[in-house]
Amino acid sequence: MIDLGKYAFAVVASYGVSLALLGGLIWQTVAANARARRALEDHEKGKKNG
Amino acid sequence: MRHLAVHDLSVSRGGLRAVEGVSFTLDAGEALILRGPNGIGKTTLLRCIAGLQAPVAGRIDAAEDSVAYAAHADGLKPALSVAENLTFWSRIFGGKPIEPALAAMDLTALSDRPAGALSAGQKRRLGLARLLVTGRPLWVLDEPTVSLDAASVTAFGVVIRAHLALGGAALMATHIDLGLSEARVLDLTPHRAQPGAVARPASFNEAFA
Amino acid sequence: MSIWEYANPAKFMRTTDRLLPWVVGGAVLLSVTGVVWGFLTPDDFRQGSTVKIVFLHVPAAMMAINIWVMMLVASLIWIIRRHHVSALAAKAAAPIGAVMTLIALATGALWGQPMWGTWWEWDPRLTSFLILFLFYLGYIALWAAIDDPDSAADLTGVLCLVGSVFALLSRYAVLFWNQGLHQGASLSVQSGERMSHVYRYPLYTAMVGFGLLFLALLLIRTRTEIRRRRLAALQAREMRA
Amino acid sequence: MLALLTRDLRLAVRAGGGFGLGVAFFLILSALVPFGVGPDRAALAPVAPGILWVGALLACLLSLDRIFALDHEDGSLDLLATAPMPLEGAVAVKALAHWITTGLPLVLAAPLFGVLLQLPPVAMPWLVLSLLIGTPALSMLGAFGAALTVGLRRGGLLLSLLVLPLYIPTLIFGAEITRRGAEGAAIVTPLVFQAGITLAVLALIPFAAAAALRVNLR
Repeated sequence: MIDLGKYAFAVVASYGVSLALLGGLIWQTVAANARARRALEDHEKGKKNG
Repeated sequence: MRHLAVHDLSVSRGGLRAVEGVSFTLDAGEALILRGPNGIGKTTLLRCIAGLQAPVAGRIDAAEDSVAYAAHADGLKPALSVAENLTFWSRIFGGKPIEPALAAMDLTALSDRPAGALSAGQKRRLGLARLLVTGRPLWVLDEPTVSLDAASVTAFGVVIRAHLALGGAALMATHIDLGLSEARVLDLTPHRAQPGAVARPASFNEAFA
Repeated sequence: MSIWEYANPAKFMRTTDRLLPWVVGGAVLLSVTGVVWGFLTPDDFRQGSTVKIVFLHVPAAMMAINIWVMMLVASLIWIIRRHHVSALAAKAAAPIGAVMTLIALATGALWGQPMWGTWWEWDPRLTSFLILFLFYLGYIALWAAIDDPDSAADLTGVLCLVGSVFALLSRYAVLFWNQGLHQGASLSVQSGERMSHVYRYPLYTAMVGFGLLFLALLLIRTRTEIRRRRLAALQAREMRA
Repeated sequence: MLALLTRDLRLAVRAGGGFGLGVAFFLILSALVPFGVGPDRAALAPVAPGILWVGALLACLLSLDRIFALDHEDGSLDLLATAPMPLEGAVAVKALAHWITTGLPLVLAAPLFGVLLQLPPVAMPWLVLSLLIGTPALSMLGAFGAALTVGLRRGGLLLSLLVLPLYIPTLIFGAEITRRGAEGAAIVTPLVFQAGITLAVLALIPFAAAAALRVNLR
């Protein structure tokens, strides 16, 4: 483990907050994309059957 | 004199083409009544001709500042009196006197009342009196007779006929017989837009369908 | 064939379908490399280990501004050439830009705590980013508030144009405002010539990585928007029929 | 154009709350700040320029959504758009009416609130001057925000979110003029910037606002 010295909190918190925000954005992007794709596929399938 | 020529007009409502391929002309002294089921796009067509909305395709030929538009909302301020409301629109549109308009719509006795105190029919008559003070030759009317009683409908028919006699023209969407036997009727039902691919999408709903 | 072919939704979907794996791969590779590499750099003799924050702070700040510029360009393309995908791309970019601005602000504040002794300093640069964040919020909120997609695209486009001018204006106003009271910014890290190679290469890697990350997210989000629009368009057509 | 101005002013007088509401809000704010900050002259005087300017901004914000909303509801806006007057002109006139009913009373009443907040007397003329130059820009930018949100049901909150960031440059320079006036420092630079922003806003924003209105009318 690398030694971050007296600024450990600032560095770890920076990386933590940034990665959490980016992770949240990526998760939301992928989830919304999957949802939109599924909704559209369901709609087009439903039209063919009905 | 020709007041309006519409060539192959298509209009869209809610991002979808409503009616397409509409063509007609309107000369001085002529009245045209648009018919068609609810939701076919009569209001949208009239708003296009009034210049409030751009058509999707086709051409509208009308002289600049020749259209007086009247719709469901009358543009009245309840805090102002009848005369003040009318004077305002008269000054905005170029200053024709308001007395003949008040007399024509039988509002002279009410001229000092605040517009907020008028009945629905009286408000409607005031909204139509505004057409007279604009001094514009082409009236574009969207359901002009809503909330008018039979006597007022007749009076309004007389006003329109007088306007036509002076060389004006009127384009109306209405379900009610105004007693204008000379008016032509255009049924929009055959012009209902057919869904299908379009060359230049005019809206999101067309671009992505 | 012109570049505007890509503004056709179907064409856009086909092209990005092929492109996306490469962009995502590059984004993951370079941003992870840059950030990890940055985390492993040795401490700076003056700033100690806080120098590691630079590898998040600077790329995020750079993207925060670039994404707004991209939105401005996309809005102009929509307003002038009426390409629907362009308007949707501007819409898709805004949340990414807002998150980037937030990262720049958060890392700036965390960095400022040990350096300046306070969580928040009304430093001109930090303040400008706060204002930029407000502009992002307004833009996103306006898109969300309007139901009709055509009106929403037009109105947000106008807002983006006016907002760009005022964001720039605010930047200079803030500079004026703060210099009137305090000394200039306490530290500046963007002067690359002062930096040694140890920091420069991981920083460049992280910057390119963040750029690719934005591109990947933008493409995915634009595809999401296109699918949503298509669904709405199909439903609208069925309602009418 | 004059007809539209007199009508809007007359409506503001008759409908009640047009005139004076902003000033009353300003008064309440000026009365509340000492409760928060403390009655000490030494504590109030330094923050007075900022508080007064922020107060003016918020007071102006209160009545923004009325610029177009009522005319949109009753159809007047449709009719104005078909009138011979360009829509840009109508926007400018309506912003002017908003300024006369909200901005001008604030400018005139500002010295009184300056006294309440212990603003040094030497700064009073500068406060009034900065408000006189700055508030027209606030009304015009507000008209732009109102034009963007006119068709929306819950536009009020969104309007604040859109308009307040646009107010930042005007706020900065306006408060700076007053602050420098209180300290007896050189005034010219912020004054020139303030005037420049207002002139640019008055010249260009009507076009953006009219474009937004046209979108909302179709």
